[in-house]
Amino acid sequence: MDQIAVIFFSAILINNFVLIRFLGICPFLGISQKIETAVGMSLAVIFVMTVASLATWTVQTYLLLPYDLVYLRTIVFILVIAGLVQFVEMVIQKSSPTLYQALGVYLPLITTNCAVLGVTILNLNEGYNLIEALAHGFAAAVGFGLAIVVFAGIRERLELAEVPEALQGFPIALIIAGLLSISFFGFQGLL
Amino acid sequence: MEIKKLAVSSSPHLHSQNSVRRAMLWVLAALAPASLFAVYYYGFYVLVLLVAGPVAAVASEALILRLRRKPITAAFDGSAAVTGLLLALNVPAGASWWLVVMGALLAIGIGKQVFGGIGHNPFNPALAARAILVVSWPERMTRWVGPGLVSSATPLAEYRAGNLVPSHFDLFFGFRPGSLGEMSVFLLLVGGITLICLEIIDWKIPVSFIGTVAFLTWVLPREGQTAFFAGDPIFHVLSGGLILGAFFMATDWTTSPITKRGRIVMGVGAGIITAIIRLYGGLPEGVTFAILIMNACTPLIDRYTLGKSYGSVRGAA
Amino acid sequence: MARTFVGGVHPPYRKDKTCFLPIERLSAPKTVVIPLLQHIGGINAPLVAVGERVLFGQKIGDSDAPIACPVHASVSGRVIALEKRGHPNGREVLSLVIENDYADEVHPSVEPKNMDDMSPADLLQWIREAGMVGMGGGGFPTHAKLTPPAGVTLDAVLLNGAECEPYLTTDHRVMVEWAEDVVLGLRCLMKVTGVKQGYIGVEVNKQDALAKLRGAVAAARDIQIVPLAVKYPQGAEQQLIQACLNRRVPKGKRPVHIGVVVNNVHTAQAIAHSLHTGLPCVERVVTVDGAAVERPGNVLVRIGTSFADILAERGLASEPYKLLSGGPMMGIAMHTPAVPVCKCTSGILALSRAESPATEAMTCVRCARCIDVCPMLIYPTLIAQYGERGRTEEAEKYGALECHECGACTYVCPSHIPLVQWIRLAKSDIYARRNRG
Amino acid sequence: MQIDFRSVLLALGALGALGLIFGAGLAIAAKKFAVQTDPLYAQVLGVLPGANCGACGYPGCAGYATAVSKRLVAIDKCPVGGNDLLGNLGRLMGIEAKLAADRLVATPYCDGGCAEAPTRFSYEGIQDCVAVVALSGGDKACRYGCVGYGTCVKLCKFGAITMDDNRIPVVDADKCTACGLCVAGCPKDIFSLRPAGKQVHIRCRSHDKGAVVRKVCSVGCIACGQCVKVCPVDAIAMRNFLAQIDYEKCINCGRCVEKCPTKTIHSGL
Amino acid sequence: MNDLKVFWRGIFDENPTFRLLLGMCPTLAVSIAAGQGFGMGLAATAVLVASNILISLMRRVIPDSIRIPCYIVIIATFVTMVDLVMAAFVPALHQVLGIFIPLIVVNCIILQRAEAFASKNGVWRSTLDGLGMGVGFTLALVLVSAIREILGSGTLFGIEVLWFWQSFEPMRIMVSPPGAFIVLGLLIGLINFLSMRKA
Repeated sequence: MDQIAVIFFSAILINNFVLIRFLGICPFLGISQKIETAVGMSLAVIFVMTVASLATWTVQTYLLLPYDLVYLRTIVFILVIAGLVQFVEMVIQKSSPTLYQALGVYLPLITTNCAVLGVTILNLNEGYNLIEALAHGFAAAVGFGLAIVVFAGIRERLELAEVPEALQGFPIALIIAGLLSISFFGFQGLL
Repeated sequence: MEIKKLAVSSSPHLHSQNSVRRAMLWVLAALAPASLFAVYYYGFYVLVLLVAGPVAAVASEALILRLRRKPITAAFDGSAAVTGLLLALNVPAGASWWLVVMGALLAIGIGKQVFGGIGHNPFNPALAARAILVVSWPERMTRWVGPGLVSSATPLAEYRAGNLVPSHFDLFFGFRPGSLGEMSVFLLLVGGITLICLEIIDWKIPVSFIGTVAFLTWVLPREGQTAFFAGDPIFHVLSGGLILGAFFMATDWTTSPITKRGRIVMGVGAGIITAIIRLYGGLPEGVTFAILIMNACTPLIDRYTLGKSYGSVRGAA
Repeated sequence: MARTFVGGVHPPYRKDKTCFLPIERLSAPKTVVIPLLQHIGGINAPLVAVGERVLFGQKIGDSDAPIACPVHASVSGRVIALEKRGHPNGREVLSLVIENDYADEVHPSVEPKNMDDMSPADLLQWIREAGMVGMGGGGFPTHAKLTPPAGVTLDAVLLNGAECEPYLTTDHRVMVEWAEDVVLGLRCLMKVTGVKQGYIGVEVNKQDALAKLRGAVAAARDIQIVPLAVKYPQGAEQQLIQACLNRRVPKGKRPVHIGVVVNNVHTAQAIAHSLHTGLPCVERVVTVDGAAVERPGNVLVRIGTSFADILAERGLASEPYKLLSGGPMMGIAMHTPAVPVCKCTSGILALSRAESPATEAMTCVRCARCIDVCPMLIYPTLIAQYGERGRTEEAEKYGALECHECGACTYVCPSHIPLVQWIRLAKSDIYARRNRG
Repeated sequence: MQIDFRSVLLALGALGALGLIFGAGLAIAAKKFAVQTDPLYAQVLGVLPGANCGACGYPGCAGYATAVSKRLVAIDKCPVGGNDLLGNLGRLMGIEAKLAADRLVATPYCDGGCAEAPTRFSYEGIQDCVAVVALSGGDKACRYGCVGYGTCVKLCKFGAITMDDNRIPVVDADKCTACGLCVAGCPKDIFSLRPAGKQVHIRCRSHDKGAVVRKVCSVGCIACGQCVKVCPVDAIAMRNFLAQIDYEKCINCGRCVEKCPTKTIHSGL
Repeated sequence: MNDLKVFWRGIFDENPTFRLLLGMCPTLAVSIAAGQGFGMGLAATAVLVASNILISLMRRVIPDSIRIPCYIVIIATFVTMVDLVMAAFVPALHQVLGIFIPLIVVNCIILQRAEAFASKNGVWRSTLDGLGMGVGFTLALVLVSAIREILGSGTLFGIEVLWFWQSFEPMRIMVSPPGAFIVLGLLIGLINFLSMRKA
């Protein structure tokens, strides 16, 4: 139980996927203009990452390891994730058109969201068991969600600011991310 | 007497004496006693630091405004000077002057002007710069010295190590090592309460911040211990940068919530993070990071703590 | 313990120059300009033609609109023009210009009334015919305030004697000098509405007025004198109701919707005066003040007397920088003194530059003082910032439409942002959008 | 080199199996969760200019594209795209598009700037025409004239309007798309759309009598009627103390421009 | 557009990092030292060129509706090859780059080039495009990591470069995550500023 808690808080606060590990930067920068869309994206990512952790762990344990196919890991995982995302996309498009419209082109981008592939590879590198892998996948996504929602709040506020023209858009977003990343340094050494 | 041409403007036609400049000058004045105490306690060298901070901050603000082709008068509205002084108050007495100058440049540059200047920065510039300095030159930012610039450890570090800590009396009046501005709790309180009375800062943030830290450090066991309700809240309130942070930095207009309830949330949130870092974190002190994280959350807090307007009562439909 | 509301500011009073001076009656001017619109609501149609002679107290304009009330000649004489003239609301309004023949020949309809002989319905009709409007500045027709919408029972009549605007002492002097009339007017309003409990709210900086009113009420139980804390905008309807009755008026509603009638003390006094003399609303007390005025004071003038005439009478000490109709917080800046005193003109302020300095707006620093002081508990700076960027949905979300433009936010703003003006623009944008879609 | 066929086959088999499973799953899901999208919408949106100016009366190009693709609205509501767009939309929707005869440009019908038209009070506050007009109708002594606070500049999404040193708007005819935002947004109603080919125009909106105009503006129309007399094609008429040109008749001869004593009539874009 | 332009474009006008703002994750993550940045850049370039060639070759074979999964499989294959090659020949570099080698699969640059260029152009031009983009990405990475390495460690490619400034104390934030964000943000801002001035 302790081990799970450590994995959980570590993935959210100490080794935050976006702010410390640099995973999932594209959607982090791309889909953080509005708080609502950031929340929607976070939920989608939480779902995909948890399910992806489950699926890839299963594939790894019951397919790749027994048949000595670990070198196919990258290809297999990306396939699994792509299929999964496609599935989620179709479900959302059917069940919540507004959410689908808000997430727009970024849903397919979850496929190429390195946070998803990253978490599945990290799960294996760390040698997590199924429960730990699930906890890690979920917590990493929550960390991603936390960062992107807080970040979206700041960016929404900056709509009213007079950011110098050359820094508008990506540059200022990166600088905010840097300062956000520094704020999370306070948690270093926790646990 | 003939009326030639009248001025026309929208109501109201009266204006209070409030201005950003006046408020900033008051903040500087409120920080003055604690700053002078640092000079008295550590010696003349720290005066160099305390002057270098504001001067470097104002100079870099003027420079950047010049580069942005904006009127440089904005550099002299006092906000840059406050940032510079707060930064200087957040370094140890043994810090090099270039550390303070570098910090002031970072504070104004990356902390403030990249966002468009006063009113737009999401993070407290002085704290953002301090955090950068702490991460960049950790040993310089934590090399604490006592009077006469003799090395020593801060009470919080001693406390962590389980060593003897100064008495509450010494902590209250400031006879202990620490950052320049955090020592004399008494003088900081005098300044902070003055600002509250002048309605320049709101009591809600400092009270909820300090209250939360006191409560949690009393209730929660420190790392390695198990007993609840056994902490020393008075020690935690009086040591470290809590008073300085709670009164002078968490209350920063631009980076704290604008709603009344939001300010309580901000104070409580910062208190929780501070207490957790102090009790269980890798760093002895967490005020800086706690405030920065709450700064980041401020837009969200504002959004979700919007109060009901006067007319939002039943029967409004 | 003085009662009050949430929020508010403490601007300097600046009432000391006029609050101890007795009301002086000014002689009627050579010409009076009677705007056909002196209230909130539909504009009146003229009842007399150019060239016609009119008598003192004669009804010269009326309208069929449900919210409207007639205007009367405040002198006897000849109508010399019917044209658009400057109005203390800042716009130009169709007005009747009457040349005074100094006969003050009273119109035959003018005859004293006895309240006890009249039914509530007759009284209500008579209040309308006498052209009574909110004389505190709002100008809402009094009779319309006294008629509750279906399903609402009126249960309180409030007289507003807060007079929280700096400089103005009109209501203060009215209460001190005519306390009995104020109480009689209140009783009349209570009879019309069938309400058993009346209140008079007065800020505690007017102790003499409080004492006089208490004397006038004596031991009667049906009228309660409520001392109010000295805070701006204590005299705003919603804030007065909150302070006196601890009730709130819902968004988009008027006090009458929650069973409350609020009237200015001067209106009550005018009603009582009208009962005594039979004259409709043809004169009122106006505070004349400001550093540019040589002899400040409260003057009783005929409706339609121009600001220029009054300023000439009181003398100008220096060239005024601003000329206001009303108080400095909500008053309107005039670009010419050629505007007449209306029924709702409570003050004429000729301010020097030092009294009302121009300020330069800077960036919002999010200090949130505007939010802290807003008596309507809305978000002035956010409304202003979103409004400025044309984002009317957000401006509306943060309460733009609830703002009644008291000016407290602009008064405290350390960045000198003209918040009220931005909110006003945002409001007109919101209404324009609604009308489009 | 020995090739381990077993592992190659395994790899191929594993990938193939996965591919089959996912393929089948997705195919089923695609059927189950199919959503109809209108391909016409995307095509229409593709040809719209994407300025999102709202001149069509819809919130942005996407809104108009939705309406057009559902045939809820005529295809000529977008003034920005001009004739090219009309042609494109007409082709997409199968409608014969009626092309506008001449391009329109927005023109400010007032030339009374700081130098020509005095003010009647000194204004303090938000630098915006709507704001100043809300106060006593604006600070210009001429109540019809441009107040010069540049709201039109802010309104124009195409950067076609600038204020000159005399605080009178100047329209860059090349950038103007005749979207009409300035026409609708000017609180003094200074702007009108004018056929770009018709160069002569009378830059005044004042219906005041000549004597009044003289007092408040040196370039206002004083209704002297000389232009009416000099016009060879009777294109100019005096309506309520203001000369007005009928662009259907005007032949750009410029005689009225020479004759106008107050230089109110301009020639050029 | 001539062939040379196809190549140069990726380096300047359409630099993937500074102009197209793609591939941010590896740029931020591995730019701690110039050597690492260079290694990462080369690895990505190899995958980019190889996948561009193959996709361009197969562009008429791949059905349109499932092209993205196909591209991903092709890219993943090359990434796996690069991963294994690096593990065998440069194990130290492979170690420090860690999971960012397999993550080249999801590097937006590669997929974006496949989708936007290789699937529509011939083999030769696709090779040039991949090469140009790869070099552009490598140069950007080296630039960012050089700045971070010099300021954060006082070295460049592991060599002491600030020998003339004895009292220099490395600014350690530069080699930590926040430094990566801030340096890249300021750098893109600077490039925006310069190109705005030029325009």
